[in-house]
Amino acid sequence: MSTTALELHNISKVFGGTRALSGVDMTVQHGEVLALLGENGCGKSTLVKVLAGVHEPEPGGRLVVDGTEVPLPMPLGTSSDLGLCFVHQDLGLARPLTVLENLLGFAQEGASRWNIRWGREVRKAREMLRSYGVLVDPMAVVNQLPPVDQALVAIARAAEQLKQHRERTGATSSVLVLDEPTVFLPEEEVSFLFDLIRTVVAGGSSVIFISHDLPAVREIADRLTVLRDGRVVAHASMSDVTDDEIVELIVGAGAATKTAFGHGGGAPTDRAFDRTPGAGLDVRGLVGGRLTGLDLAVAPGEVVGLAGLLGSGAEDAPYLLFGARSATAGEITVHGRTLPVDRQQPALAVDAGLALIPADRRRDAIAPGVSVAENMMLLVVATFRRRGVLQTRRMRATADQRADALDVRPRRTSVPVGTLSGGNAQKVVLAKWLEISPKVLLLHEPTQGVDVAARAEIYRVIRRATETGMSVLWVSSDFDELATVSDRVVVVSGGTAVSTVEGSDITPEAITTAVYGAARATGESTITTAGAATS
Amino acid sequence: SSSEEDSGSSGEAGTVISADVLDELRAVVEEAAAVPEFEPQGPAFSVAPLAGQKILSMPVSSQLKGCDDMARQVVDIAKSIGMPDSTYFQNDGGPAAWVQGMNQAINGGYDGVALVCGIDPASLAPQMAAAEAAGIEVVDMHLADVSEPASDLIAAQTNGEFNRAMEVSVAAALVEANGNPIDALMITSNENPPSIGMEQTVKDEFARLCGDECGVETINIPITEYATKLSGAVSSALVANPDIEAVFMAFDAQTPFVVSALKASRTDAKTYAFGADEPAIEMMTDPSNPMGGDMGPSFPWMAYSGADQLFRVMAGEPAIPAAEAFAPYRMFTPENADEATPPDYGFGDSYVQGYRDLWLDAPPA
Amino acid sequence: MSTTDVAERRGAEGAPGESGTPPTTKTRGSWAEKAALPLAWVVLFAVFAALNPDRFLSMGNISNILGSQSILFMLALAALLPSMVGDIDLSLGSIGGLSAILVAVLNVQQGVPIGLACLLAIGAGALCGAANALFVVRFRTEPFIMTLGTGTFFGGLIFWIANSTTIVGVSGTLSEWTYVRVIAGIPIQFYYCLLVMLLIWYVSTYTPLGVRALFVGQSRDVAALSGIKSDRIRWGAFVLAGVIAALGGILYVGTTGSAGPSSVGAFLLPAYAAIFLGATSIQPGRFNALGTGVAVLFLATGVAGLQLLGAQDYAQQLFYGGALVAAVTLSRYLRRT
Amino acid sequence: MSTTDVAERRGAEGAPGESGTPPTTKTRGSWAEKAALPLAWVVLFAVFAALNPDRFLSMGNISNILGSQSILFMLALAALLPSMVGDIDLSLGSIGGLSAILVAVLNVQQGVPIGLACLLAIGAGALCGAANALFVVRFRTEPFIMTLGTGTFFGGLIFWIANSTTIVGVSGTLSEWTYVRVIAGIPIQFYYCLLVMLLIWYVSTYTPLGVRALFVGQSRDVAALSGIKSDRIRWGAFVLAGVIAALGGILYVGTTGSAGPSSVGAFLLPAYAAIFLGATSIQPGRFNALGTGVAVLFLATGVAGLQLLGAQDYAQQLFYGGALVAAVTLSRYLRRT
Ligand SMILES: Nc1ncnc2c1ncn2[C@@H]1O[C@H](COP(=O)(O)OP(=O)(O)OP(=O)(O)O)[C@@H](O)[C@H]1O
Ligand SMILES: Nc1ncnc2c1ncn2[C@@H]1O[C@H](COP(=O)(O)OP(=O)(O)OP(=O)(O)O)[C@@H](O)[C@H]1O
Ligand SMILES: [Mg+2]
Ligand SMILES: [Mg+2]
Repeated sequence: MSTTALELHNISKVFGGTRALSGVDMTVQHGEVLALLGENGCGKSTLVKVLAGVHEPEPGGRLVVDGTEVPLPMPLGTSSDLGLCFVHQDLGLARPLTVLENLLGFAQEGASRWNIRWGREVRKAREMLRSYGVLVDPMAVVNQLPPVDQALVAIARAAEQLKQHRERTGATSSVLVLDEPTVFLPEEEVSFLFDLIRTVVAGGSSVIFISHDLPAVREIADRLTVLRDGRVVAHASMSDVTDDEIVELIVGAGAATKTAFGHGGGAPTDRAFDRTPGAGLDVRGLVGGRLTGLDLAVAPGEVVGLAGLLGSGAEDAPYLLFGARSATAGEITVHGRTLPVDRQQPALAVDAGLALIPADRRRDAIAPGVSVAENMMLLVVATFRRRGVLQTRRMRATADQRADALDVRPRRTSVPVGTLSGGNAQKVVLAKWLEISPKVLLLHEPTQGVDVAARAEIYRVIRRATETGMSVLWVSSDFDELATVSDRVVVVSGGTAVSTVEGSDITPEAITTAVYGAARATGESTITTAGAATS
Repeated sequence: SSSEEDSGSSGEAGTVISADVLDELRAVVEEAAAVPEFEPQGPAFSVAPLAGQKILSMPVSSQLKGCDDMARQVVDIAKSIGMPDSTYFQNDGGPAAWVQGMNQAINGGYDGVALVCGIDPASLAPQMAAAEAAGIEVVDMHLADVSEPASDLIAAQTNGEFNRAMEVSVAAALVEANGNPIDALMITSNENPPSIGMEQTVKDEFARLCGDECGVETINIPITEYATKLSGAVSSALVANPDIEAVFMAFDAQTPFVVSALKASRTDAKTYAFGADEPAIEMMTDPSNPMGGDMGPSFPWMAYSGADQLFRVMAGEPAIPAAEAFAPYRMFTPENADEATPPDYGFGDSYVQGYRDLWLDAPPA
Repeated sequence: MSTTDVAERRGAEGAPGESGTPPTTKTRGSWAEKAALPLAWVVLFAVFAALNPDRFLSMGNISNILGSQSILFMLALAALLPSMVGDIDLSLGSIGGLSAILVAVLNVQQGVPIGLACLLAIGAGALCGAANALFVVRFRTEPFIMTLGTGTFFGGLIFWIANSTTIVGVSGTLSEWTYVRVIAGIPIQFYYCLLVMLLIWYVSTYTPLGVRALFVGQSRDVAALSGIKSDRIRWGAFVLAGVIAALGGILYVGTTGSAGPSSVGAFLLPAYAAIFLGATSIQPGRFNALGTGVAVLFLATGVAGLQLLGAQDYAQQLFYGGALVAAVTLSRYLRRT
Repeated sequence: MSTTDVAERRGAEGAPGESGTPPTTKTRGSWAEKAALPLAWVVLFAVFAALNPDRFLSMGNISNILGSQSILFMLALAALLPSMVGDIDLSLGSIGGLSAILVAVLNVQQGVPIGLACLLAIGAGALCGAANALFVVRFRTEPFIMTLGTGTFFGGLIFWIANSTTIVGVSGTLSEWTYVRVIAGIPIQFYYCLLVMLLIWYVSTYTPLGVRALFVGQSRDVAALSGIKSDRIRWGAFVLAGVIAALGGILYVGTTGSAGPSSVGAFLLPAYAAIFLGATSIQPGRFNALGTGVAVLFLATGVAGLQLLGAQDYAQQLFYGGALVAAVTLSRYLRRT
């Protein structure tokens, strides 16, 4: 094969006054996995969308697919004819629609233009999904599926498109583009994805893999391309760079020093905590969602990680405690005050000093059209009132201070939050809750899709807040992260807490062992989807 | 230029109208202001052939109380002369609803249809043809001005003296001005066909009586926009021409909006309307409302005259010619507005016995 | 304009990891929810039939129920298209009125043959729809306010063309082909509506175009990611809606033999009531053609039944409003349980 | 019902990553965008004043512009509240009409003193608003269709209470206190509207409640998870909207001295036009009180100016529609550049 699978030359893209991409050159060889790396907002997804024909690049760019020049801009809907298949960031599924409709929504050839036979399509879809080991009902509405299943559907959809393209055209060349597909996948499903990638590559196709999860990148990628502020700063072979060098490429030489590879900052272990019952957060027999009776205590100033396989119930805990979903039984005590768990509501939770940072930031945590300052100060607006008048200037000034302290970029807090990158938006969410000095901070996947530098910043800020006695309950499927931040890790299985990893034992490996061990012990079949690609 | 103590006293003439003419005009108004007397418009005839038949009576819209009551009264009259199965058809107004009523008449085997308050048969041409084919006699009640040609889509019609109402109104306005030239504003709703003739009448009368000295401005406001636009439009017209002293209305449902604009503008202009609808006359009894006159028919009287016409054609009698078939109007002014009280609202009841005497062989009540 | 609000989404959302337990309701809406409106129609029909068996069950009345609401039916189908792709078009009443007045003016005053006049009116409808699409889709403005504006503008054109009067005397051929001819006792225009409804239903349910339109309507931001040209589909919806509204105007002229300045406009809000009501049924939570048809017939039956009983005018409005409130609340309740 | 669609939001998005270069557009809408409508108003005013200086600048005309649209103004302010918190209320016209007819019937037919009659009407408005809130907020239904339904129902009540007729002869005291008294030549009711507008503006801009309501309107999920009692705020908006609509009804009775079955309802769509137009200005992209006020005055000025020039009714409609289209398109264009 003398050609390359994909070549991009001099791709630029400007949004209004913003330059998202400047003269990007990139090459993908046949049969390789290329990692596309960079901070939040550096232009990775924009590049993907140029490839998909969603965005028109500036004139002057060139695109070569399998040796053939493709005129730009490429009309929407034609990329699949070139063998380019995508899993977009946030999956690109229409959530109110059924899985089957999502599969059919693609501009696809072959299917009848005038008569969709639903019965046949249902069977075909079920079979297709099963062939990738995804056991999801095609008639289910995407909304009602757990995020993992949604991710698996999106991945299977792209893989199937790729396969059909190859069957139809006989081409060996095709490119699968995966834009942060792992954020929705727990560890055990990541291996499913990697098996799939290896199968695809073995068949001669190529993969562009985008992720902030550097260990995962290290595991699967052959080469990497790094973007910073819309420019390519490096092309390299994976074997030629060390982990530290990758971090430095991503964040820039100056910033890299304070960021360790993977998940920066280490938790000081062996701190002493006031473990008097009722001093911090006490949970007794919490029932609701997948939880069948969770007992848990978090001392003031302590960070407790909650780990469990998907379906163990761990991911329900923060929402039930906060009243965002209703629990059926249990008792919560916060600093000696007992809350009625079955009548818990967010408003009451806030009163009691609970704070929740939910996983779905875009939907649940920020109002995109509202300014950074207002988002940050929402919970404490009343304190800016003097003689009935809200002092907006003072409010903005305070917000500016917080933005400074947390290194929110850009600093101008009058811009709508929707314009911030993921990492910066998450800092705003954090600032918003820290403003009320909560007694208990509940976190669910707080660093999903957040770049490596911002992630370290977030760890630092939370750690600092615990010094004033704030208890933290941290739920994450990223065990590296839990190992980094936790004073104690509680393993949940079958809806209850089954074991604890403590002190110097806290390592990613120890947590993984504990979690899988517990799952085996309770005999639960936690994974709703099979783990291996069969195609 | 005018004031109340002038009106009614015959004094010297104004600048454009001679004293003689002014007296004539005053007489015209006075005659129109008297209680109308019943006069038969056709010979007596037997209603015996109608026994057991049935009619359907449909108002232009059930949301207009006068028309709705009139349509129901037509049914009552029909029942009283031996058509007990007659029915009233409730509707929200508009051709689509009327089509449903006509369908019901055709499908239900009715013998006659009363279209009440001037539903334009031309806007239901297919239904009229179907009704004729089904042998149904359709009579339209209070359709057009007596000067208009009769519609050939229906069996017969009764009309109204719309244009005369405006003649009398112009006379009243000039009397009020004591024969001095005035500017006038005419407000029409042209989607309502008699508006056009009324507007022309006002223009013609002013031209006839005061030549170029009096100006007539017009505005056209659709009925559906009275609430939102009428007051503002009248205010603007008064700003544009502060000399306007008489406002003529083609439909007295405009009264509340026009009166409020006149009050706000603080002019001496008064209103003259076609209609004689109860709420408008009631407003006239309040001296603070600048209203000069309101001339129109009585709904019960129209119900009788319309029923009379319908019975004639159903009984195979010749219809009364459209130009002669109408219920008389009465001119209400602030002087006689307080006579418009129940039960007869200022029209007396001479017509009830008058019509009953024309319908021979009616079953005993 | 989505029919689900936040709270619903929250409620519907299984907690993550709940895929193990089979969902209690299948895919979109339970059987009870899908069938609630058709059942309510049957009940309503039965009640009126019991109250007034002779008249209500007469062929004449059935024909009246099915035939008389054709203008509303057609306008509701027009309103359906932009709504399905996530837009709203409040100018359709004016477009229908414009089409009606054009047919009347061209035929009566200009002597244009009726067939050609109808074609020109349809062309005008398409043009108005294209103007809406230009402003809303091309210039990316909010459809609610924009079509309120264009609708007012088209309304002004109507009054201008009509010179504020009602134009009568349109060729009887049109009436012949819309209103007078009957099939199985029901005016032919009802079948036109049925045809348009079935077409929309078929295309939206059984073609890839329909699935794509669904993406555009329900998740416009991901439609592009799936390679769907949303703008083109939205243009199509606006233009076709203009054409169908123009057909509604033509039915109006056919039914009444005339056209006035404020004719079809009055049907706009009832048409929206019908499509929203229809969205509670058949395919709950989605604007859909069959649901719209059922909703039109449900409302028409109620109104005709009350008229036959000689109810007061206000009773009709109370029924209409009450039925909407009850149907929407009930369907919401069924979705929850 | 948000005024921004996906495409717009994307467009408005500034730039992360690019924190070095200052973005060209400021926060929400540039200065030009915020001021476009007020400027358009000034230009319109100047044009009419130049065309017709004596009359247009006369006190009578100014008073007409400011005073004659008070009912529309009040109804637009009512419509503003649910819109600000992400709902829509299409029953406000009927609520205003119900309030008007109640005042008239109570005062004229039942002999209730006018002050008490007004209070009772306001109470009825609050009750209607509460009914809307019950169905929309408590039962979690779609506000568009639900308030279309309740609005039709309230409309039926109006006809029932009014017995389909116009009731005249309401105590002159009411007119005295709404329409007849003037301050600086302008009817006192204009100042009532101004007061309500400033109140809404103040509360929405300068109180914590206003900030919370903003979140409820823009991101209801976020509001809920921030411990804001969204439901309570939405209830409040519906009930207060009912009260303000009732005030609109009272102004109607004061202005005309009468109340008919179809009175205030006709102002509903113009009221929505005003609030959507207002949302392009002052705080672009958000329904806001000052923008609404400017929009009402802009439209009133245009109509009054054309009336003074003796334009036909259709010209006014063309202006109204054209102005809406132009204003919205222009503001969209300004946001882009
Ligand atoms: N449609 C758009 N309109 C305006 N600006 C945009 C648009 N899409 C992206 N941007 C901007 O372009 C820049 C690049 O964004 P992009 O989404 O490509 O970042 P990314 O590298 O994928 O970040 P992340 O890691 O957070 O996904 C950002 O500044 C972003 O705000
Ligand atoms: N939009 C949709 N999304 C998911 N499922 C659907 C959709 N529309 C229809 N179905 C379902 O598909 C199934 C079969 O539908 P239908 O009977 O139309 O299929 P068919 O083409 O006749 O299939 P067959 O090949 O079995 O004859 C039904 O259960 C139906 O509910
Ligand atoms: Mg991205
Ligand atoms: Mg089949």
